[in-house]
Amino acid sequence: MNEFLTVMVGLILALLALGLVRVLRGPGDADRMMAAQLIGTCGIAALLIIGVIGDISAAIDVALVLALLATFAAAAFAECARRAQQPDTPPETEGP
Amino acid sequence: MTIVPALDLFVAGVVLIVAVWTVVARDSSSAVVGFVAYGLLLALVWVRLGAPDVALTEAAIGSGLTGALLIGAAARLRAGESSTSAEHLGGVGRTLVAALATIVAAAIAVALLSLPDPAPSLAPEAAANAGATGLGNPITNVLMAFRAMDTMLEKFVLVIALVGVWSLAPDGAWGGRPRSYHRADPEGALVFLARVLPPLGVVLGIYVLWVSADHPGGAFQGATILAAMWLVVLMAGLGDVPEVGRQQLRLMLVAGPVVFLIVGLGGLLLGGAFLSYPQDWAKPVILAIEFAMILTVAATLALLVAGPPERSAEP
Amino acid sequence: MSGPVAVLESAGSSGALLVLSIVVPVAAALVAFVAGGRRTAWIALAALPVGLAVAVAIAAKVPQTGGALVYLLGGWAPPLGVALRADGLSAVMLVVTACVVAAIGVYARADFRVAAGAAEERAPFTFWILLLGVWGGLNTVFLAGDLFTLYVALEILTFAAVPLVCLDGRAETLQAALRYLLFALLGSVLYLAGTTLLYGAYGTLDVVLLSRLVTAEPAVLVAGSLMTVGLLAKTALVPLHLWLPPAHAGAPPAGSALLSALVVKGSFFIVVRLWFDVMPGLQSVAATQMLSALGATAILLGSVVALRQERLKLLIAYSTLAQIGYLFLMFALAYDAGAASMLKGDALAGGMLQAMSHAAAKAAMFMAAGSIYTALGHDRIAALAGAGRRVPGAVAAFALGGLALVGLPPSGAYLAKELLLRSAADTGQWWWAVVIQAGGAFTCAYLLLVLARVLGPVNRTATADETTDETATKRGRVGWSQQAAALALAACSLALGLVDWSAWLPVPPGTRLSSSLVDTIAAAVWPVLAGGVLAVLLGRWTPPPRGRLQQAAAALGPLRRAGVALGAGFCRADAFLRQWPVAGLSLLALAIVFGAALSARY
Amino acid sequence: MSETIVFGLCAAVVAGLGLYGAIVNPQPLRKILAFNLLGSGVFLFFGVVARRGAAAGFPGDPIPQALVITGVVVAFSATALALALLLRYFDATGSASLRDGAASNAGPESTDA
Amino acid sequence: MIGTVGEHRTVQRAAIVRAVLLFGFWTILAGVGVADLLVGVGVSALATRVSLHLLPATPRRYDPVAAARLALRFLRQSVVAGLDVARRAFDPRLPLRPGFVSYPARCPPGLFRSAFTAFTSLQPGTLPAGSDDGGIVYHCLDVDAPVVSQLATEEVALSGVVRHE
Amino acid sequence: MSAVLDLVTIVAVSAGVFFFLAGTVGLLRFPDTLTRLHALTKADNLGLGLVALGLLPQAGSLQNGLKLVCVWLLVLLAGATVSQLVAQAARREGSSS
Repeated sequence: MNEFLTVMVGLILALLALGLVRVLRGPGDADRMMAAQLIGTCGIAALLIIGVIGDISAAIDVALVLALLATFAAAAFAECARRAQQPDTPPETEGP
Repeated sequence: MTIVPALDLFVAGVVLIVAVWTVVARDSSSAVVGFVAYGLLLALVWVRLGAPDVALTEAAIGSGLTGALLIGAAARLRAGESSTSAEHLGGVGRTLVAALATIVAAAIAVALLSLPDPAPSLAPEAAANAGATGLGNPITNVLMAFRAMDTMLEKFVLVIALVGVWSLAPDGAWGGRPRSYHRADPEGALVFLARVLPPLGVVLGIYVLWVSADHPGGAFQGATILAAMWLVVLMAGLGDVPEVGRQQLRLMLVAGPVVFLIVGLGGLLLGGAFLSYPQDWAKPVILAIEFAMILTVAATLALLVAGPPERSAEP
Repeated sequence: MSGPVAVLESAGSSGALLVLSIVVPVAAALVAFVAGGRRTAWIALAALPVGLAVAVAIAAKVPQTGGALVYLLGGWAPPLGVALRADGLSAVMLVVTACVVAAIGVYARADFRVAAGAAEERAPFTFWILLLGVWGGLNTVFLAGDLFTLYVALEILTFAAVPLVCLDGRAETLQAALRYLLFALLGSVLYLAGTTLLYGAYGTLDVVLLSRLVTAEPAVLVAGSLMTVGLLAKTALVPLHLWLPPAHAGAPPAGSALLSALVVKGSFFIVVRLWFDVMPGLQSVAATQMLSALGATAILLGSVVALRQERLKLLIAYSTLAQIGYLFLMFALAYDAGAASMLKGDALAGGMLQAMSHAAAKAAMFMAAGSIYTALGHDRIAALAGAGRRVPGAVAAFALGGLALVGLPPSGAYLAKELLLRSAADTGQWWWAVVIQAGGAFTCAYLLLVLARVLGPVNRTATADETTDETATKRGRVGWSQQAAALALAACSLALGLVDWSAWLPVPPGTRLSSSLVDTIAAAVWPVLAGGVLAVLLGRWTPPPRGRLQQAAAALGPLRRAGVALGAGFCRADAFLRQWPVAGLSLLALAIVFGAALSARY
Repeated sequence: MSETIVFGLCAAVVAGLGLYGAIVNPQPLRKILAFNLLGSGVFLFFGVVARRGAAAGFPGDPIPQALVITGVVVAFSATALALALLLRYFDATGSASLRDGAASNAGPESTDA
Repeated sequence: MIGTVGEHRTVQRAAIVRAVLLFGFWTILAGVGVADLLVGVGVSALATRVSLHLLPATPRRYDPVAAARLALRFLRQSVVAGLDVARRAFDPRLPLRPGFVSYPARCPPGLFRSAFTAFTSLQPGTLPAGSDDGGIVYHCLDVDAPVVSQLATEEVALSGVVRHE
Repeated sequence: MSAVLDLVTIVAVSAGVFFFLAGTVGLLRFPDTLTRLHALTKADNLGLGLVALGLLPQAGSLQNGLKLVCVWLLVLLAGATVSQLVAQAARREGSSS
């Protein structure tokens, strides 16, 4: 079983690398923002399988944290890209 | 199991590709995104190295918070990027640096490979002394008992760094709030995320702390998740950063290290040593310190990301 | 395991003093952070005497223990746990640090005051907390017996020091702070890389345990060179000094005093620990000579560039550069080729004594320069005339501090020089004796250059007229407490030679100055003369327009032109070395060369 | 134990890349990035050392692993401080170049405050 | 917040539902030891407070049966969406007619609409890309496909889960 | 029994990897940012779901299995919101340039 899973991780990682190269080359910010998403799916899948291969059940916890924080990084990037493009948003009012 | 080593080569290969990208990318924001990706991938490496605790830390800090910091900075610096042709190194210089860096890296690699085998390890000693705290996670034992001094000082580092960041405020804004995020589209996806995700993040963050007693996890990693959740709320405009002049905030920011210090001195006064724990109560005391720490660290990390106060306090 | 435990036994209740000396500043910083407003300064000032008392108590205890005062944190013995250790070196550094911090605190009270009833202000609040942070970091550096704890302490030190540079928020100081931080970070990561290798090789980071284990293995040699170079970057030894002059000159006076007197000593102290305690047997002639050669270069470069400075604070900053170089002379002198090991003897004692004297003297000089700046509204050396009347105490402190640095008896620097010279004679390395003497002469040169201006007649040059108008508004009053604090430190530095250090430093009992008048005069005269010559040849001064001096200047003509050209050349070299890529290249090259030099023996 | 060799080499390359980037890249932001890369390379050394010391039923020596966690916190603080400084400097001057510092003390003539 | 009885009950009910869900999440994570459950009660209370603060309770009722049906539908649609992309990606002719379609959503801007866009972003061929006056702008892989009617079906399905009182 | 479970794993994980492949091929072949985004979101989310499904039999305990499902749900939530943010950014880029 481990051999099969290892091959699968290898495939996923190769696809991840290919995708990352494509995504990081841009041209726009939007393309690059996809990097976080790509890792959020491919990377987590690889992590989960690696956890099974190495019999490390904590890998699932790591995957949970990764899922949460990959979102966070992507959201931060989206927010910053928005601000960089629209610097003249009206001044903020108090939040609810 | 013959094929498993190939797995490590794959992981290392992908990590290296992204690392190279981070260094050579032309514009800063794509380098930063590369770094975020690198940080996330590093979590895989740490799992492979049998260190899920560190994988959690790396996933949380290395890409999450550091990524948010760097991304924010890259966006703000974009305007000034074109003007930086300074201290540029010519081709010869670059080659020279590359050659020297290669030599240093090679020396380190040789040194690493020449390390004695079997490697010296404190793992048996850590295992033998685990009973003193009753904790099942050896790393929590190291952080909270064997090397508690480092952990205490590390919290102090965070406070000092925060004071350093605050010291960069314009004088008029002292006591005020850090730069705000512009108000996001109230029906946008970000606001939706900020309404739904944080409760889950709170549960997950405290879980990571709670589980650290016996399994991989930790107060610091949990605090990072909480900080990230708070930052999502801030980015979505659902809340505002508190004024740095507020005493309650300051109290919260030092509560963790102060509790740590008090417990440490208590150990000293009760006849033990500084940072020693009462024999039968070690586990609850350590968990109590960690709970005190999580809020402090979460607030400190979030404020470090938020930056120095730039809006003056309300009159 | 039985060996270490026996030696690592905690020294009873007095060991708790070591904990206190770290906890006092840390706790004070935390409480001051919460208190805010005027209370921040009060808490910091209240912590100063407490910390000083703890330091003195430690220094009093250490000689009774025979070796070192040890405390096992949490009751865990190394290698699993972390120990705090105070040997003689730590003890004296603790006391000197506490004294200097206390004086800086007294001095800064006037600069970083919050008026009664006023709102909390940024600069005072951050200054006091950072002061306590620097102090806590330094105490940890002196006491920690574990290489990783030392790393954390170093970072506390750096993070507390960097914001001090740009407390005024001007663009130049922000830039200086940024360069400082980035380069220091590079240094600390290299240090950390070394600690990893050591752990990988021996499974411990405890200084004492490591010292018993280390042998010449590739991992250790690489670790040694990386850690040394990383620490040198943090200490700003030439050619890794790109950050120091703007940072030390740009900070507010109290900050400059702290940075120049103490912060660089933190990483220097770890170099000493590393070379003398962790791996004394691994050094080689090549490595020690190289380190000291860098020191000699620093003396030459720093001094000559200092002589060419226009502003007092930059002059003092470059003087720090030169003095840091002076500290590294002891490494070649302490190396015993016969035993193939670093010896803890006269050379080490001399070096540490020099570090202490410099701490006190340099803090006094920066504080005095700050007072002069406040009094005159500027610190251009050419227009310093009249400072003596406005702030006599500060000028006296500057002069006394300078004289102490030059090494006039009975200063600590004089004793240090004696010890270093003795060791040079013992080991037959006459060339270092030349460098040592030259260092004193150079110090004297820039001191004379400044004093000649300060004590000279007022309004002689046109520049002075201009500056009086332009800076009149910037002038302020300098309180007596500021001048007294500077003066007290300078006096301390000057009196350090009178103490018998044998209880703490590796010198035979009774080693102190037996200053007979003849000796004193002889020792005083020649550096002053040599310094005068150097100042005339290399210094930045304009020939006086009338009188006999003019003829003398004309007679000097060709020599003087050569001197000026030489000075300009040094300034260009300094500017070249202080470019980021050049400094980075030097960092890498030094790491490689050190590695080669360390392994050259085998 | 092959993973220690693979990741040991990987760590050395990452550290070398970080050194190269920190020295060569002119923009401070990229230097900070490179510093983080260098730091993570060093942390990976710790990871490799820890893995080599796997014993007593632990997948790695817990002491170096714990040291990495502390180190990551310190590196994060460093990054936050450096970025805050950089942004403040950028706001003050409108430029993110560190060039002027090299120039401003080139000759004493230009150091007038 | 002027608390009428009805509002109070709304808040209470929402709090209970969310607390139960979050507690369930906690037990999945931490397991069911006694200490785990005790801490879990506190944690879910805290998380519920956070949730109520960020997402104030509204007088809505959720239909569990419809929700289950929606979940199944969602799973099926996910597979369809994946297959759709795979088909287009592997087809050598690359059959794409990308473009924007404006969908005049019936639901007003607000939380429900956010949920709707989030839901539809995982549906085959559609990707919400912002809003213009009154409608949601969708990016489609195939503009000729019956996107609007498909979206309308989704909206009905989703609104079946939520009943306003 | 375990052979059946292993078969489930093999089939599901292989299918998952197939969708990852589809996603990456789409990422490489599709002409513009927004279509690439389609490929990424749709195919990769499904791929991860299938991988998680395939690992369920190997998870060892019910708790771990439920955690796997949670991972997938979290990634779905993330994908659903982040893809909208990216799409908005891409649309702005498209309109501004």
